[in-house]
Amino acid sequence: MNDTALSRPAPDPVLVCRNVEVDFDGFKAVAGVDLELRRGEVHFLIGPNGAGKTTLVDAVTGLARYTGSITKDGEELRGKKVHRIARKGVGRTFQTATVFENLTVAQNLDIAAGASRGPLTLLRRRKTLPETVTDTMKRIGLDDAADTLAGVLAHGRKQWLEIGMLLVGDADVLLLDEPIAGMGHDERETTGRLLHDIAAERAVAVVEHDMDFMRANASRVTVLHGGAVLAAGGVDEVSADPRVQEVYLGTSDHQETADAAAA
Amino acid sequence: MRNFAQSRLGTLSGFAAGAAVLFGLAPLVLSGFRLGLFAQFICYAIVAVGIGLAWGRGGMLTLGQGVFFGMGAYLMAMHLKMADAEFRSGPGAVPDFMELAGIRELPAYWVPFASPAFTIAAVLLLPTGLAAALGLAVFKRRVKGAYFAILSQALAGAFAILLIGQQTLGGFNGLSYFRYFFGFTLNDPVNQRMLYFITAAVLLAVVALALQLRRSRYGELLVAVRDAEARVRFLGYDAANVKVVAYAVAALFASVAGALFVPVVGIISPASIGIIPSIMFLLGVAIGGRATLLGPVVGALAVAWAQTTLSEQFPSAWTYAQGLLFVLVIALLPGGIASIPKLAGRVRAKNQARTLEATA
Amino acid sequence: MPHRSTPRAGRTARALAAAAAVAVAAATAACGSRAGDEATAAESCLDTSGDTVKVGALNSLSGTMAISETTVRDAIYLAVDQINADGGVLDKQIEIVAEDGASEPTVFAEKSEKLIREDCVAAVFGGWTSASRKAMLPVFEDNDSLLYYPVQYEGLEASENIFYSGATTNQQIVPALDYLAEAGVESMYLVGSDYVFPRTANAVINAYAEAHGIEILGEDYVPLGSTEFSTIVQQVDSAGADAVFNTLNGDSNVAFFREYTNVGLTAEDMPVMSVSIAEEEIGGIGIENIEGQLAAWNYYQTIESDTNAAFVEAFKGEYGDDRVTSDPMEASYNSVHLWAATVEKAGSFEVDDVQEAAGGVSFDGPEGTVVIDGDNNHLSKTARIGIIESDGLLHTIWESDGPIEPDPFLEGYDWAADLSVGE
Amino acid sequence: METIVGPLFTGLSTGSILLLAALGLSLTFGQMGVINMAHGEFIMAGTYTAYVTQQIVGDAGVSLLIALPIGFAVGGAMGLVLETLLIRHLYHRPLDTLLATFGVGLILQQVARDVFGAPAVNVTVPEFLRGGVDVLGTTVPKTRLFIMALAVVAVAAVALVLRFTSAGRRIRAVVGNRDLAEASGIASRTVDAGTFFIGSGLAGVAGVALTLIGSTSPTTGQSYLVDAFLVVVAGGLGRIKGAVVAAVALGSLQAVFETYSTASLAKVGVFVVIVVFLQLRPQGLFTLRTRSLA
Repeated sequence: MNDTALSRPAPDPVLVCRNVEVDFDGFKAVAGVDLELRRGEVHFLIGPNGAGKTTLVDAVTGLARYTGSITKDGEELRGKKVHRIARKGVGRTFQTATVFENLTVAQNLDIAAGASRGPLTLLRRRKTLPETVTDTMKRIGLDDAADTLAGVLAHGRKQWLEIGMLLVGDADVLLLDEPIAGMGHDERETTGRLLHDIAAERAVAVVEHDMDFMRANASRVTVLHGGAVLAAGGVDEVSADPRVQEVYLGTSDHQETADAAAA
Repeated sequence: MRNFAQSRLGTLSGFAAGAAVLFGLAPLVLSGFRLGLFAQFICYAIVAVGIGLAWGRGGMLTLGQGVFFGMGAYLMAMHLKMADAEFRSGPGAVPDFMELAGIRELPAYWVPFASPAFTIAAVLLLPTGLAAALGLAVFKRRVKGAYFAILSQALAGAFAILLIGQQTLGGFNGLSYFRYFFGFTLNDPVNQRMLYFITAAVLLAVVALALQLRRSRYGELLVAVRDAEARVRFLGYDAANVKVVAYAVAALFASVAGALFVPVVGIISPASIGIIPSIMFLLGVAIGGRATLLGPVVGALAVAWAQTTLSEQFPSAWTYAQGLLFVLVIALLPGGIASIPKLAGRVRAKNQARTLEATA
Repeated sequence: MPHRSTPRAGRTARALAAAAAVAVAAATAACGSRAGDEATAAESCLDTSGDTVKVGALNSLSGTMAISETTVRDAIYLAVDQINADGGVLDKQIEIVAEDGASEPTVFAEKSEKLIREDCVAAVFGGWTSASRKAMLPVFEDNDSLLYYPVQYEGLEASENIFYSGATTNQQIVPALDYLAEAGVESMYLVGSDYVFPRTANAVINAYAEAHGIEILGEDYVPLGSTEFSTIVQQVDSAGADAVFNTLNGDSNVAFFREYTNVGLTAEDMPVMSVSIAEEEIGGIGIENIEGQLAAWNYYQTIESDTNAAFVEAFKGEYGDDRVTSDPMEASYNSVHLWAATVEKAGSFEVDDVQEAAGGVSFDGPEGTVVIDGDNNHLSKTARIGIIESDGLLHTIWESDGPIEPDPFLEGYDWAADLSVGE
Repeated sequence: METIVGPLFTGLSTGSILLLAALGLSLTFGQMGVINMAHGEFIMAGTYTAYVTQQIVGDAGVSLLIALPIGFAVGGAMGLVLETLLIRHLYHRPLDTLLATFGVGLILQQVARDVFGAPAVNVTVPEFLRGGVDVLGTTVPKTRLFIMALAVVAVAAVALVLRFTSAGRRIRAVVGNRDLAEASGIASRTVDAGTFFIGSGLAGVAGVALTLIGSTSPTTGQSYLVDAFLVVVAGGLGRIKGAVVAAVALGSLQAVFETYSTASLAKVGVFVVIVVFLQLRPQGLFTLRTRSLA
């Protein structure tokens, strides 16, 4: 595993999407997308609103029905149920951080670590926290908050907790939907470091609007527009693409101004 | 305080106190009649514990618990009728109400209920199995929320109508006139007291079981499913299975309560299990605090008591009170009575903060 | 916090389970009589030392049955007031302890037990549905107390502890059938609510029809409270029977008769004989939908006699001119007077003495003289067929030759031999 | 039954009654995800509106025609009050709304009992709706034809309002995507109140119409409520089309079952069919497919 991760520039892709199409009553939200995610890479999916980014994530994780093919480690995922795909190591976060607000941080992570527990273990009480949980709490910087209810965590820390839940669940394909939405500057930097840290042995895809964050952290970028891939490649390569500048980067200034105004 | 309540010592002393009230105080202060009435209320409380689990912890609004309550009750009632008939006229005899309805042959599905062991197994397994099957069918297809609530309600309605049409189950009149309970005569005050003790012990056992479920990893998972089902599925769990377990356990509790209700009250009829009685089971749970362990118990007992006491003096006012309780508790106190201390604490904290500000 | 403080969870649960087991064992050890032992009925706590005596009135004041049962309650109060004004029973004033049956059999069982054991009443008046009576029966037998049940019912019951002051089948259903047969009816359609009274009544009707050469063209049941009669009325219409025998209950009657009139069926071409429609229900159905149809009871407000005139006057005086009197009300009014007469005859309020003295006790009621049959605790009653006229009241068009002896198990009718095993 | 006309007609007739009872429910349920258990009592309010109007006006025909709009206003006003005082404050707790409105229903029933008395009251059917019309050998009551026509009118009116008025467009926008609608400046609170007014008003109209065939008593609404819910569930959230198809389908199913077995078994049969049907289409007949966490 380490070998593949280190053998750059082109390790075998973990997750491969081929000609994926999602149809909402005649409206093609995703129209024939090809995508490859590799271990060791932080792969950004960008594009204007309605470009199909989240719908693509929905398709990969089994929520949206699609045609085409999505494979992980060579195994076809299409038609599998959401929880089966998750068990295969494909984890996702949501636009608004979704954690179990009435449970503590430790409980959140313990649940995330336990998808393969048998009924007898489930029906007993937790005696000690699994090691992966304590380790992950350190990794996401929440070791001081083990007994805090997730619902009272600050916005940014909820996002980290949600990422942490994927980590303890042993996901090796992480699909993160706007992980820095609403974060302050320092939190963004920490998140960036966290992404690279976890990408070392995993494939990470990030759906994001924030261009600065993308530039600072992307190993690879795919630009979606109108449900199709507009451009793909390295950050510089994509930024230089005139079509991308036209449809997306041009609008990103507005987006950022709006964000700043809201903050 | 919270820590004490959740420690082993706290749990044990809680149960000791509960047992002292149920086994010591209640039989001491209550007359035989009132004790029997209390046993009836305890049956409602047992149903409430299950609803607290499925609804309070699992978020499933079970508007059809009357179905499982009724199943447990009818299964037990069939055994009691068989036992009566056997005692009067020997094995294979037809229960009295069938004789009157002109039914001379014992229907085949009645036959196994001559066996006490079979009856108890049926009470424990049949409703639980039905709930599991129904839950699988419904939750796997992600029918939930309001859809589930309406379906469970329609189920209660359909079940009651179905029962009314069954002449071999007493039809609209239901089954009544039970003389013996596992060989003991039911009209003997000593045995009635024994029945009360059994009911109370079952309540304690059910509460202990619910407590274990709540504190287990499963209990945490159930809350997780309630609050963010999608998140749980995207973590690799089959959320439907998690819900099915809680739903089936709630059905089990309701069934056991129904089985006890029959010898305690002496009658079961479709009137006790239709749509309205099923919803009424929820009132006590909501008032007591749906997500807490003891809230549903206290709430169910309180509502039953209030109904008995108030309805005779002010029958029309009681209906208003029921309606108002639903509205006010749900709208203003969704956590039920159990949340009052917490709310009071918050108010106090706020006042303190205000005082601090003022002095600063 | 939960995850730290729970290491000994399993042990706690085991300890609790053990405790519960011990509790059950302890409770079971202290058991009373077993099957076959001599039954030990609870001692009555009736206290007759004061100058009042308590009786219970147990009727549904809430729920679906409140409509009917509150009228019965009014009649009970009227009778008690009259007796008290006349000096009471055995020189004691009657004091009513009122309870709400809430239209639920379990509540009837619970409240009757309360009346007997806590309030120590000498007798209880009330109940309406058979389900409520079945629920109360074991309570009255176990506590050896008395219930006076005022409503016509499906028969097949006779308890020492219950006095039935309404009609049994041979005083209502059978005379209604006799009347129809006399009128030349050769085919009938049966419509009823899905519960015990209609099913038992229809079993009787079927047996009667077979023996008397009447063809039954259909038999339909709707769930209680159902108001959808499109299919059934169509079937009735196309079956083309000579008459319809209606055992529907409550609001279903409203929907049924509206549909019946709307498809153009009338009392002239296909009369409906109803056994659960009394004076109070006619208003809600609408006189235009039911005028000319038939009903079978023992009492109508329009019966012409001095006793009835006095009864109706007293009732209207007490409860208002717009009120009507009906059969169940009259029967409950009678039952209070019968109880008082029996107590006077026995010279005692004790249940055993009252039971002993009951046979042959009579009362001149609004429907005529009724007499308690000591064998089955039912009354001999006069059967009457009434027709609904434009004043919204029932008027007698046929009545039996004097009171009919009660025969709850229809033992005196050959054609009914197969109906039930009886006792 | 010799002909097919009888059951077919009964199915349509029962269906149109179900539809009248369910139409308003479908609107409010679809728009706000709120189950209003007091909807049945709004129907009941409609029946008493018809009764009171007839007491005042006297002439059955005139009073029926007057009572229809008054019933709409009465039901609508009650809905508006309920929405403003209660439902609005339970916005994110749809299941709690169900229970709270059940409580409201209990209270309204008891109010009716205390005001009008427990026994059913009589609303006279106007002369021109009495009797039946002969259709292919089956007598079809005029009252049922009237109700069918009324159901068609009600559906058409709702469809027209939704499609061609600005208020209707706003309602559809909120049903489709509440957040987006709010973002584009639609005051969803006002729209909610408006929807509730219309939906409850339809319950009032249904109540007025149902006096023609059913009873007018405090428990009148209850008997229609569960069936109406099943129509909405089977039809799919917020789809008028779904409600129409589901109502007619359930009505016919009920009629066919009833023809070949008993009315009681028909009820049970309909329930079983719905559970099986939801296995195939968990979101009902017609759904808006949108991106959402199912």
